[in-house]
Amino acid sequence: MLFLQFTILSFVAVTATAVVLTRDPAKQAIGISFYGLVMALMFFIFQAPDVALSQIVIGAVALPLMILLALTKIRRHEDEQRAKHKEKKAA
Amino acid sequence: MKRRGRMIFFLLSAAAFAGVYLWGLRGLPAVGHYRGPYGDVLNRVATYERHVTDIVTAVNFDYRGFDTLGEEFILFMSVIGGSVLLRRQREEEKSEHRDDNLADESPERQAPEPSDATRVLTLALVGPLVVFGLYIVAHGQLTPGGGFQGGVILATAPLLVYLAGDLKKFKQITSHTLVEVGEAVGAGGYLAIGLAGLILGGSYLRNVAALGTTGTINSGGTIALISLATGLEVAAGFVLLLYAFLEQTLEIQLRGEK
Amino acid sequence: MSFFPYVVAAWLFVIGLYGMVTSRNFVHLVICLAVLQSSTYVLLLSIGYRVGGTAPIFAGVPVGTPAVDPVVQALMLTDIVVEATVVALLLALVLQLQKHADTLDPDKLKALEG
Amino acid sequence: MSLLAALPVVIPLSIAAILAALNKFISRRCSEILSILATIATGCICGELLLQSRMQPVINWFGGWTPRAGVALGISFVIDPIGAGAAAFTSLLVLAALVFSLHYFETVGTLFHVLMLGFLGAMCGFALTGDLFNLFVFFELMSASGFALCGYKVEEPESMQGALNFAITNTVGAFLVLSGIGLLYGRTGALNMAQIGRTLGGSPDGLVITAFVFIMAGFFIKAAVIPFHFWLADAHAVAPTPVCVLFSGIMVELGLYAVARIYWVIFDGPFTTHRWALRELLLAVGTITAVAGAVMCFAQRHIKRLLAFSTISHVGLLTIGFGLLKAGALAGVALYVMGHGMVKAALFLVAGILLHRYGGVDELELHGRARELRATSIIFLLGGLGLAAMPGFATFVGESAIMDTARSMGQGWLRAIFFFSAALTAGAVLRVWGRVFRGMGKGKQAQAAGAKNIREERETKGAGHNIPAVMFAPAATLVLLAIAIGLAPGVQRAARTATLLMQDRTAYQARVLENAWIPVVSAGQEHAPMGTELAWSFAATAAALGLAWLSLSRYWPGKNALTRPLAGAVYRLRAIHSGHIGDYVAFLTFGVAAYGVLLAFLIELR
Repeated sequence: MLFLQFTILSFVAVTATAVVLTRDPAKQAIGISFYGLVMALMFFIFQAPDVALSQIVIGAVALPLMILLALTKIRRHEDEQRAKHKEKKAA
Repeated sequence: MKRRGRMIFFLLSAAAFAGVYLWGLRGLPAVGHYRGPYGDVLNRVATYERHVTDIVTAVNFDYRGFDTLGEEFILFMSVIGGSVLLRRQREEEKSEHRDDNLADESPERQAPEPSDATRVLTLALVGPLVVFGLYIVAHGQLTPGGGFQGGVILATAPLLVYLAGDLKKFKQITSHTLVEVGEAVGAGGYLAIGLAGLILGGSYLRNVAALGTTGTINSGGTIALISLATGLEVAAGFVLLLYAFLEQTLEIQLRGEK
Repeated sequence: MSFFPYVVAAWLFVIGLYGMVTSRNFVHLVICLAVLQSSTYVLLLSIGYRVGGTAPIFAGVPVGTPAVDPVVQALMLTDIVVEATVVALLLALVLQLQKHADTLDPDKLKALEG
Repeated sequence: MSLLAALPVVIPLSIAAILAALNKFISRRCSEILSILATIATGCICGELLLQSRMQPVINWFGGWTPRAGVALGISFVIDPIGAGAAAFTSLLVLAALVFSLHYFETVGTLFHVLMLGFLGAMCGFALTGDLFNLFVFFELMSASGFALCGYKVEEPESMQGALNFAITNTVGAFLVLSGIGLLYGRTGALNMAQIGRTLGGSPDGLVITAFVFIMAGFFIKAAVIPFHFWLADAHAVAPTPVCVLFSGIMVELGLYAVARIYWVIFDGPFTTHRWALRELLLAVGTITAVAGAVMCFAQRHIKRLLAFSTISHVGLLTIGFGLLKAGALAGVALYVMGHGMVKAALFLVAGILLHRYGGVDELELHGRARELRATSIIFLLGGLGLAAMPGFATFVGESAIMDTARSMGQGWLRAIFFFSAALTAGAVLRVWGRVFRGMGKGKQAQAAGAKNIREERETKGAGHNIPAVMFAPAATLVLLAIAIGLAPGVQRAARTATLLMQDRTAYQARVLENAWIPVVSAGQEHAPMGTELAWSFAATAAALGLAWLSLSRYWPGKNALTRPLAGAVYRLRAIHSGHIGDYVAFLTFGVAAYGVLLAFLIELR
């Protein structure tokens, strides 16, 4: 087991823990994107370039993008909800 | 359960769970000492039998091609499922007109209009990206990549158009019907190649096309064809998937344009 | 040391579960599920790894060079698609849940008790 | 080798792709016809495969990659009568669900049919495959279509929550299965079940036990065995009726099928001398599942949720049947699955009719309102009796086969569990029948049974004052089929032959890996159900009727010193079913750990 492999695996474990312990989904989306990159790097180091390529396009781009889009929608809905509450209070 | 009780219950269980898992993992050979035989046999024979150099692609699209067929349909069903789940409901369409002014109340949510420089730069990237995606799709049997990876790269091209703020173009590119048909054709194409194997070769997904010369772009027989079909399906599938989410947020800006 | 990757795999599984149990937001929960899934990547990757093996791509290297296992890599490709699609479906469900229940906190959803 | 082998997967998926491509261009009627035709064709091919495989299992290697020197290169379908039967039965239920939804859902469109066909193809592939990873792929395909179908009614928050609980727990289950597959692959370097089984051999060590527990737990999540059952009630309460039919009728049972298949092909080798340990574990969880499910079932007032808990209870009985680890009992399980699937599907369809007609499925609110539906009432009554495994139904044939084996193994006490489950679940269904269709007991003004009333909106267009034949016919046909199978001579023997074939590990391996032709051994002559079994079964039916009558009469005990502890226990049991995903995941972790620790303890102890 080489030093390089050891390092990247530790890094994966630490990043994953950080992603899970981040409670704000918006920050988490950035975290998971970074995590996807780290995973892709790990795949390269472990001689799996095919998987690494997939992981970059999915784990680091498509997945965080979907999460961010979903969060945008959620925020918008929350704003509307708040606005409605205000209206009710005003009335 | 209360939060605290759930936490204690979980931590105890998780400790036991980890113990069981590690106990099982201890029975595996040490990392770095893969013992075969499956992978080793394939590494030995795949290049001769299928005239490909990327064994992973051969496994994906030939030896275990049926798995990949299932995988493509997982994506296919999720895209259908996603558009079913995110379909617009009647109330929503009604309410949209009502709170037209709401969108204006939160200007910070509005994406800032991209500058011309950004716009040009982003649009200039679209071409190379498409070429790169097609390259990855077409060279799956030779180098890392294949229909799946290339397909996702292709799917991000329309997004660049969106990022450049060209919403009309974006809507044109992602013309729903066309992309939907493309996705179904990709998935159906995979099935059809399999059927060709059944009819011509007596076994579903049997490689019946000419295998070509190892190392050239038209090697691998049906592997290359399946890769193309997969590329089409994945590209269209991810465009639809991303579009379904985008649509949820897009309405703000489109309404602003009206 | 040669056992370490397996420990990482087990850790990712457990930390993912932990995140899901303690989650206060369904989006967070879905991301934790993605982390949990990465446990299977690490497991499969380390099972098929061979010290000194090249990638299973014989362009430029002769057939017969010691290489890592191509099968687990094919399995992982499938696994990655599964991840993307499952996350997409779950996020779609989460969006609809929030539209109609106005909350994403599992603690505040009471409709399915008993 | 059969040219037909791939078609049960290919046909539904092809039609699904075609429908999706033509989504914008064809009418709803057209897509209905196409999907029904595809389902019928799939069913016919599965039936043909069933007939072919009775002489010798049909083995099909995709891509023509036959194994070399015992190493499988490709993916195989290994079709034996049990697998083909499961696939054929799936097609039947999908057909019933599709016919039921003709003109039914308001928003139903082509995409609904696409999802249903994907679900069908996935379940067929799941039942027929002989490759472990392929099994996982079809498991996921089944999930992907299932999640979307479950959350189809996007306008109800409950429905989203139920679908999310379903999706999240099942996805964790899938990863448990995948981890188990990884462990096995690391040990044996194979993904073909026959090859893994041959290579594994020996005695169970940590890896084998963990791999088995992970795979079993993952599929038990699908099968809703305690403590993995929570999602089922939530998902069923909110899913559209035709989807409930498939979930309860076959999807859940397929989870158990996968465990049985994997056990007999792969793990029976290492576990041969430790079967007793596994038996103890399975009988214990089966018993707990059956009892808890039955109690929860009786405590519900939302009809779909009630039926869902009854499914959990019956899954417990099926787990017991599998847990005996004998061919005779497994044959009973196969018959019971069929009988239960038909009866339960019919009951769900009637619930769908009630929802169509009255816009709700709350037992108390519907008090006496369905008195006018005479024919439907008979179907519901028959369904209730079928759940009680009354002699004459297929469920009875299955139950008596399981009990025969249990008695011969000295496990006669299991009869009490079957009795309890039948009395409570059928009692609850008959109570609903009495209250809704006969107007017995008290209605809404009566003190609520306690359970929350889940909002359920009408799924259909227009207030249905008449019940279309397409809604009624599938339910009636299914109940009559359950009776026909129950009365047909020789089914038990055929089922025993099939399960003997399924359990013959070495022959399976030789057939798959060496393409050997090994004659199929027929099971011996079946003996007619014993008098005691008939008596027990009638007693259970009578108990169910009595319980239903009692709960509707004024003699039903109120709160007093005697019933209070019982009510308290039921209350606590219900409190566990919180609908909270955190709880579910915590229980899931607990379940896997508990299964693992118990099995390890039992095996290492010896």
